[in-house]
Amino acid sequence: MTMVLAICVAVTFAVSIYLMLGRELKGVAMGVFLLSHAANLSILAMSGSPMMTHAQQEAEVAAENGSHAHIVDSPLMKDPPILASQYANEQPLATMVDPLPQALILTAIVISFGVMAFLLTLLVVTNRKTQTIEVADLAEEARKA
Amino acid sequence: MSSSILRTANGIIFPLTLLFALYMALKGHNMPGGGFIGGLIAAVALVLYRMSHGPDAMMRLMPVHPRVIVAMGLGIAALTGVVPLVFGEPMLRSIAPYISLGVGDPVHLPSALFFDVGVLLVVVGVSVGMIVRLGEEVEDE
Amino acid sequence: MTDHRIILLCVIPLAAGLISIALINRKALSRLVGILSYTLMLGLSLSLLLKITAAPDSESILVSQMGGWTAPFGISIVFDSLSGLLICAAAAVGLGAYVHSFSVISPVTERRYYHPLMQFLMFGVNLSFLTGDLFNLFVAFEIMLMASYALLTIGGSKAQLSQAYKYILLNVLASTIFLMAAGMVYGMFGTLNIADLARIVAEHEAANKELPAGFKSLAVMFLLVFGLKGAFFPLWFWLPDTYYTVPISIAGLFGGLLTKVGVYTVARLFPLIFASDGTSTILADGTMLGGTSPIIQTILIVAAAFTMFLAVLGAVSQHHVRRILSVHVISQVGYMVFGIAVMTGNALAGCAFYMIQHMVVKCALFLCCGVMEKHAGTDDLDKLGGLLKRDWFLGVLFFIAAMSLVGLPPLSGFFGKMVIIREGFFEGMWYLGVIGLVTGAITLLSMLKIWSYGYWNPDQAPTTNKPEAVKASCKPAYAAITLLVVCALFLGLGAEAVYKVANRAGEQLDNPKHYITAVLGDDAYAKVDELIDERIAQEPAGPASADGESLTLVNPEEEATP
Amino acid sequence: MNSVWMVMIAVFAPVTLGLATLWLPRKAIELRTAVAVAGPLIAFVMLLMVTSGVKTGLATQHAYADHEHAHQIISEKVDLTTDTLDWMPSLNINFAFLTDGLGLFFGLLVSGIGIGIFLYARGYFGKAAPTSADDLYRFYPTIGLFTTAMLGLVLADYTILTLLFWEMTSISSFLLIGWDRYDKKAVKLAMQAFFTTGLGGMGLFGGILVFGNATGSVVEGGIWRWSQMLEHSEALQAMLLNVTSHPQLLWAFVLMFIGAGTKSAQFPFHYWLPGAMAAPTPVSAFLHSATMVKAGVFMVGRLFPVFAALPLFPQLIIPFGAATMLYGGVVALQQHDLKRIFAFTTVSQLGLLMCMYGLGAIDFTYKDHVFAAIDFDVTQIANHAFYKAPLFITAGAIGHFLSRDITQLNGAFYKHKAICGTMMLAALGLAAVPGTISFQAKELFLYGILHAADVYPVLWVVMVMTIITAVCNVAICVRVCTTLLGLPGGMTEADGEHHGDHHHDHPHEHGLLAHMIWLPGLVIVSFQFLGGIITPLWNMVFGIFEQPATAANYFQYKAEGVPSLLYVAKHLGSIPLWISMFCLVAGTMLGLSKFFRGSIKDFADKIYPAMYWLAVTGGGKCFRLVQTGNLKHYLIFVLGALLLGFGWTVAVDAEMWSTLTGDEAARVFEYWPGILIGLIACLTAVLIPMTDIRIVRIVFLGACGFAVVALYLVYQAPDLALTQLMFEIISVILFVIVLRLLPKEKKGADAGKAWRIPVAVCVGLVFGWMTLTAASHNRGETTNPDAQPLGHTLAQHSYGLKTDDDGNPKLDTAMSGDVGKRGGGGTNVVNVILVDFRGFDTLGEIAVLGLAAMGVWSMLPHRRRKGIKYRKVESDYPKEALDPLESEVTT
Repeated sequence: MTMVLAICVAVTFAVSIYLMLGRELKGVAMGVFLLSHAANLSILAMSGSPMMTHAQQEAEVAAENGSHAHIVDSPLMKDPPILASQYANEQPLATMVDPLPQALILTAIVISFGVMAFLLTLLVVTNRKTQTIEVADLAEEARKA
Repeated sequence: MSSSILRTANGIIFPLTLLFALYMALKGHNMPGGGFIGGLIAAVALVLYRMSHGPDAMMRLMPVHPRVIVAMGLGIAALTGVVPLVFGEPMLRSIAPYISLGVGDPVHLPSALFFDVGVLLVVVGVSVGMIVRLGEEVEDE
Repeated sequence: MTDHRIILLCVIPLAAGLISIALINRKALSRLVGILSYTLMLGLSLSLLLKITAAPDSESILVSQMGGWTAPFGISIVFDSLSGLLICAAAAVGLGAYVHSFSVISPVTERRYYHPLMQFLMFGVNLSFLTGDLFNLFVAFEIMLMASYALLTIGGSKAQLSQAYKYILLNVLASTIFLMAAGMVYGMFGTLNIADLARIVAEHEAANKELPAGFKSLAVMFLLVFGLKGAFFPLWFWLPDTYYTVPISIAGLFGGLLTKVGVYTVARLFPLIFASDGTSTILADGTMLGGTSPIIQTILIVAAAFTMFLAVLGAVSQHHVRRILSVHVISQVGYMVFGIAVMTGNALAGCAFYMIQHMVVKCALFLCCGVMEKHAGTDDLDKLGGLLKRDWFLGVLFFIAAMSLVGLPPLSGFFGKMVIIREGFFEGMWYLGVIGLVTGAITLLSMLKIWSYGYWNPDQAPTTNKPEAVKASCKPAYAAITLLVVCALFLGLGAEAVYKVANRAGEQLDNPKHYITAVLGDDAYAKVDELIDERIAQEPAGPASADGESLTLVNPEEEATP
Repeated sequence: MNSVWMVMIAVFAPVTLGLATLWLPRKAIELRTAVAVAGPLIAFVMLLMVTSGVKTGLATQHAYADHEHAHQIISEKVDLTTDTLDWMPSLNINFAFLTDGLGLFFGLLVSGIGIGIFLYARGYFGKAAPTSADDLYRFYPTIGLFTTAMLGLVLADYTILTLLFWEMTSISSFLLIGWDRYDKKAVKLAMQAFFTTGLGGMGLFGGILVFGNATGSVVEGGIWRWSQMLEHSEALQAMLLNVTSHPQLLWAFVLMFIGAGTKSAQFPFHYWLPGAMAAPTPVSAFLHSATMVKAGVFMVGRLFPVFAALPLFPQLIIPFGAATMLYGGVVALQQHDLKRIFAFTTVSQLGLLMCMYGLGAIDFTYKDHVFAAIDFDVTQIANHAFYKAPLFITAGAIGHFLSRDITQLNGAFYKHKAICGTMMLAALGLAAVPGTISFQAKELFLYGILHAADVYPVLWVVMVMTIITAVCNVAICVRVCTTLLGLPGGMTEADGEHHGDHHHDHPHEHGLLAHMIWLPGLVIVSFQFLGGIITPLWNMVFGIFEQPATAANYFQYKAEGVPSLLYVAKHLGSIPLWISMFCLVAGTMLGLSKFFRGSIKDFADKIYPAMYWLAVTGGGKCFRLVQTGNLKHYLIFVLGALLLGFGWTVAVDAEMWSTLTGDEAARVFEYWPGILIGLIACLTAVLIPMTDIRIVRIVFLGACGFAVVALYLVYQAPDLALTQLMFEIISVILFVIVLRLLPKEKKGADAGKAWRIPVAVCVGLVFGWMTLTAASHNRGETTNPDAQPLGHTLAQHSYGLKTDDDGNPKLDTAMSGDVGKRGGGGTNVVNVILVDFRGFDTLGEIAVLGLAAMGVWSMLPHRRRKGIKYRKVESDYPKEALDPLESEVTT
C-alpha cells in the first residue's frame, strides 16, 4: 500500500511542478494546491501500511476465535488511532496506525490552507495593480524596476 | 445568490450545523473531531448563511470584524498555554481533572478543551473573514 | 538545565502581537507595545545569555519541555549559546528596524496590521532559533514566512506586488519539501526531536554503522530547503528581486534576520546530524570525531564559493543603494556557509560570530539607506551626492557600518571573517579562503561606491528637501541606527566577550554530547560512550600518526570489508 | 622589557588629541594647532624614552669603528618586546609592541615628521582663508588617526594588530585623498587608492592567517607575533629552505608581499600613488611620501630576517622593485605638475628600497662582504624621507603662492626665496649630490648590486636600471633648480600648456606660524646635509636603529655606521664612485637637454578603471545571467539543484535502489479499494493541466482533493478525512471566487510544454522514491531495538494512567519521567497529540492561520460599502493620512 501512496506522491508532485512551470500564475496557484496534497500523502506513507502484517492478523484472529487461528481471506485493516476505552492498556497498539503522522498532516493542511488563501488574494491584488499575472510580463516589470 | 429555497433551507440547517460544529469540537478529545473540524464546519455554515441571507444578516450575526474573533481565539489558546508558566510549570502543561457538578457523574474537563475552543475561534474567524472579504470583491465587480 | 522562562521569548511577541491587533487603531499605544515587547525580548535574552555564559558546561544549555512531556515525546525548546546570541541580535535588530520605521512608514501602511505582523515575525524567528523539534521548526518557519509574506506586500505598491509572488512561491515549494523531509525523518528514525536524532546519529557513528538508506538524499533535501531560506547559491533568486521593493525598515529587518534563520538551521542541523556519514574517529583522549559526508561538504563548499563571489559581483554592479545592500546580503551569507562547510568547532564559532554581527550591521546599513532616501528622494547613486554636508552624523554612522560590513579591523565584520578564513586555510580549503579575501576587496569597492557617490560628490538633492526638516522627521531613525551602530561597535571592539560565547556555541555544535544530554537527560549519551569504549577496547591505540598526534584511526572502509 | 603603557601613550596620543580638537571652538585655530601638535610630540618624546630604555646597552658602543671589523657585534641580547595588555586573547589580538630598531626608527620618523607636518598644515591651510577653520577642523582628527595607525602599524607585535593598524592607515588615507569631497575627480582617485591598498590589505590578511596556520608545528597554536617569528627564526628558516614541503609558508609570503607591494606602490600597482596627489599637500608629504607608502617596505623589512631564507624572496622582490624604480624614475622626468613629479620619484625610490631588501637576501647567503646591501636599510629609508617630505612641503607652498606647474615657475626663486631655496636643497638630495646622505646611500646601494652581480650576473640588468634611474633623478634636480633660478635650460611655458591645477589661492599672512609653510621643510632637509657632511653624527642618531640582517643575532646590536664621504672615496672601490659621477654628469646633460620635456600619461592609470569595469560591468553581466527576474528560470535552478544533489547521493548510495525492488512493491495489490482511489487521485491530478477551461480545472482539483480524503479514510485517519473534506469545500469556494476576479485564460499554445514534462517527471520521481525509501525503512531497527516510533508511545499515553489486571490505575515505569505518570486525558490520539503532546505546534499553526488572514486583510482593506458596518472604533491615526478607500473603522 505504501507503494500506492508513493506513486500518488510522485504524480501529484510532478503535475504540480508542471503547473508551477507554466506561464500564468493561476495555474501556478493550482500547482501549489496540489503540492500540499503531495506532501500530506508523503507524510501519510510514513505511518506504514494500514494493512496488518501476517503475524498481526494471526494474533487478531486468534484473539477473536479462541485458539483456532486461521487466516481469513480478506485482509484485515489496522484500527484508527482512537482508543476503545479510557483505560486502554488492552488496546493492541501494534494494530493501530501510527497517529503522529496524522497529527502532522493536520497541522500541515491548516498551514497550507492559510498559505493558499494568501497566495490567491495576492494574485487578485497583483492582477489589479499590474494588469497581468503572466510570469514573463512580471519578469519584465522586474527588469524595468 | 440568494434564492428563497436556499434561504429557507438554510434557516433550518444553519442552527443545526452550528450545533453540530460545537458537538464535533467538544467531543474531539475522545472521538474524531476537534477544534479544527468544528471550526471548519461552523465556517462553512456561516459562509452559506451569508450567501443565502446576504451581508446585512451576516453583520447582525457577527457585529465585529473577524479579526476580533481570531485574536480572541489565539488569545484563549495562548492563555491556556501560558497559565502554567505562572505556577512554574512548563508552557502548555495540561491537566485533566474530573470536576464534580454535584449532580451525576463528575465531568471530565481537560484543560486542552480550552485550547480547542481557541483553535475553533481562530478557524472560524479566518475562514469567514477571508471568504467574506474576497466575496465582497466579487460582488463589487 | 531546565528553565521555563525561555519560552517567554516566544510568548512576549505573541502577546504583544495580540495586544496590537486589539489596538489596531491606536498608533501611539501600538508603537509603545511594540517597543516594550522588543525591549523585553532583548533584556530577557541578554540576561539568559549572561546566565548560561557564566554557567559551567553542564548547565550551559537551558531546556523547557512544552507541556511537560519528556523529550522526545513533546516539543523541546532549547536555549543554547548559539540561539542565545542570535535571539539577542534578532531582538536588537528588530528594535532598530521597528523604531526606524516610525520615521519612514506611511500611516496607511502602518494601520494595515503592521504592528502585529512585526511581532508575529519575531515570534516565528525566535521560535526557529529556540525549537528543538524538526516539525516545530517547520511551524516556526511558516509563522515567520507568513508574517514576512504579509510584510512584503504591505502597502501594496506595484513594484512590491509584481515581485512578491516569487518569494512566496519559492518559499512555498521549499516549505513543502521541508514538510516532506521532516515526515521522512520520522519515517526513518521514528522521532522528530533534534537531540534524539543527534543521539541516533551519534550512536551510528560510534558503532561505525551505516545510516539508513536515503539519509544522504534527505540531507540534500534539507540543504535545499534551508539553502533557499538562507539564500545560498543557486537558490537566492527570490532575495534581490523582493528586498528592494519593500519599505526600507522592513528590508532592513529582512536583510538582517531572515536569511540568518536559514543559515542557523544549517549550522544547527548539519554538523550534528545531516552532514554525518555514519563513521567516526576515536581520538586518543576518548572523544569521538564524527565523519563528514563528502557530498554534503562538497555541496556546501561549492555553494559558499559561488554565493560569496557571484553575489558580490552582483552587488558591485548595481547602481542603487538598496540593491547593492540587498545583493550583499547574499554575498555575506556565503561567508557563513564557508564557516559551516569547514565544519570544525572554531569555524562554526566564527560563523556564529559572523551571523550576529552581520544581522546588526546589515540592518544598520539598510536603515541608513532609509534616511538617505529621505534626504535625496531616491536611492539611485547617480542622483545622490553630498550627503556628508547635509548630514555628517549619518555619514559617520554609515561609514562605521559599511566598514564593519567590509570587515576592516577592529570593526565587527573582521573577526568572524578572520576566524572563518583562518580555519578554511587550516583545513586546506585555500580556494575558499582566497575567494573570501577577493570578495572582501570587492565588498570594499561596493561600499566605497555608496560612500563616494552618496556622501561625497556634489549634492544633487532637490532643494525642497531641507536637511533640517529631514533630520527632524527622522529622529526615531537616528535613534535606531545609533543603537545598531553602537551594537556593531561593541561587537567589534568587545569581540573577545562575544567571541567567547560564540566559541562555546561552536563547541556545542561540534560536539553533540552537550546538546543531547541537556535535552534528553544524562543517560541518553551513555550508549554512545559504551560503544566508544567498546571500540577502544577492540582496537588498542594504533600507531602514532605522522604528525605525532596519537590518533587511533579507525578506517571505516577497512573495517567494513573483513 | 619596556612598559607597554609608554608605547600605548605614544601610539594613541595623536588620535586622542586630534579628536579632542573637535571640541574646541572652530575659530580657535592657534589653540587647535597647539593641541593637535601635542599628539605627535608626545609620541615622539615617549618613543625617545623607549628608545633610550632599549638602547642603554649601547652607551659603550663606538659607532664608527673601523670598518675592517664592521661585523663586530656587541653581544648583549636585548629584550625588545613590551608587556602584553590583553585585548582579545582568544583571537590573538593584544596590545604588545616590538620595539626593535626598525619599529622604533619608523615610530620616531612618523612622529617626528608628523610634528613638522602638523605645523605645516597650519601654514598651508592658513588662518586668513575663509575655509581654513573648517579645513583644520576636519584635518587634525583625520591626520591624528593616521599618525596613530602608522605608529601602531610599525610597533605592533601581534601580527593581526599590525593588520588592524594597516587597514586603519588605508582608511585615513582614503579620507584624506578625498579631501575635496565634492570634487568628483578627487573622489574617484580616493576610491582607487583605497580599493588598491584594500586589495593588498586582504593579501596581507590572508598571508598572516596562512603564516599563523602553517607554523603550528613551531609554536603551539601557530605564530601570531612578530617577536615569536624572530625568536624561532632558525626553525622557520629550516622550513623555508625546504619550502617544497611547506608550501603554505611560500603562499604566506606571496600573499603578504601582495599587501606590501600594493601599499608601497610597486609596479604595476603604483598608479594609486600619483593619483593620491589629489590630497592636500601636507597629506602628500606625510602619507604619500614619507610614511604610509613605506609601510610595505617596512613589512618586507619585518619579514626579512626570517623570510630572506626563502629562495623566492629575492626572485620576487628584485624584479618588482627594479621595474618600479626604473618606471617611476623615467615617468617622473616627464611630468609637469610638481606633485606628480615627486610622486613618481617616490614610486621610483620605493622600488629601490624594495630592491635593496631583495639584494640583501642574496647577500644574506654571502656574508663575507664588507657591506651587505641590507646593512643600512634604516639609513636608506630615512634618507628618502628627509628629502621627499621637504620637496612636497615646498611644492605645496609654491603651489599656494604661484603654481604647481613647473612650466609656470621660471624664476620663482626671486619671488619666494625661502621656499624655493628649501626646494632646491631637497632636490640636491634627490639627485644624490655628494654632501647629502643620499649620496652615501646610493653608493652603498650600487655597492650592494655590484657584489651581488658578481655571483648572479643577471643583476647587471638591475645595475643598468639603477643608473638610468639615477640619471633621471639628477635631470629632475637640474630642471627644478634651473627653472626656479630662471637659468637657461629651465622649463618654460613653452614646454607645456598650462592646465588648471589645484590652486589654493590663500591670502598671505605673516608671523611665525605663516612661515610654517616652508620652515618644517628646511628643518627636515637639514638632516640630509648633516648626514652627508658630518656622517658620524648621522650614525650616532641612526646607526643605533640598524638591526643586524641575520635573524640569528637579530636581538643584538652591531656597531657600525654609514661610511663617511671620505671613507667612500678611499675604500669603497672605484666602480660605484665612477658610476655616481657618471650619473651626475649624464643627468645634468639630460636635464639641460631638450629631451623628455613633454608631459606623458601613465599607462597604469588604466588598470584601476579596467578592474572596475571588469567587476562592475563584467560581474554584473555574470550576475544578471542567473538573476533574470523570471520565476520559471528560478524554479528550474532550484529544481536542477535538487535533481543534481539527489542524483549524486543516489549514485553513491546503493541501498537506495533496494527500496524499488523490495517487498513494498510486492504488497501493492493487497487492498483493491486503496489502489482504485489512488488511481483516481492520480488521474484527476494529471487531467488538471490537460484542460484550459478554468472551471473544469477546479472540478478536477476538487475531485483530486476528494480522492485524497478517501485515501485518508483508507488509511484509518478519520480526523484527517473530516478536516480535509471541510478545507476542500472552503478551498474550492475560494478558488471559484478568486478565479472570477482574475482575467480569463488566453487561448493559444502553452509554450515550452515539452521541456516542462521531463523536469516535472524527474522531480516527481525523486519525491515518490524518497517517500518509498523513508517509509519502507524499518524504524524499530535503529541502533536501539527497543525503540519504537514516537507515535506508539504517544498512543499509550493518550488517555492517562494505565490499569493493571484488576482495573486499578498503575504507573508505567518503563517510560522515563513525566510521560509515564500522566496522560493527555483523551482517547482520540490524534486530537490529544494536537492539543496536548504537540500543542505548541498547533499554537503556531493557528498563528499562521491568523497571519494569513491578516495578510489578506492588509492587502485588501475594506472599502466603504453599504453592507459592512462594523462597530465604530476610534482611531488616533491622522485623518488626512488615511487612504480614502479605507473606511472600515471610521465613518
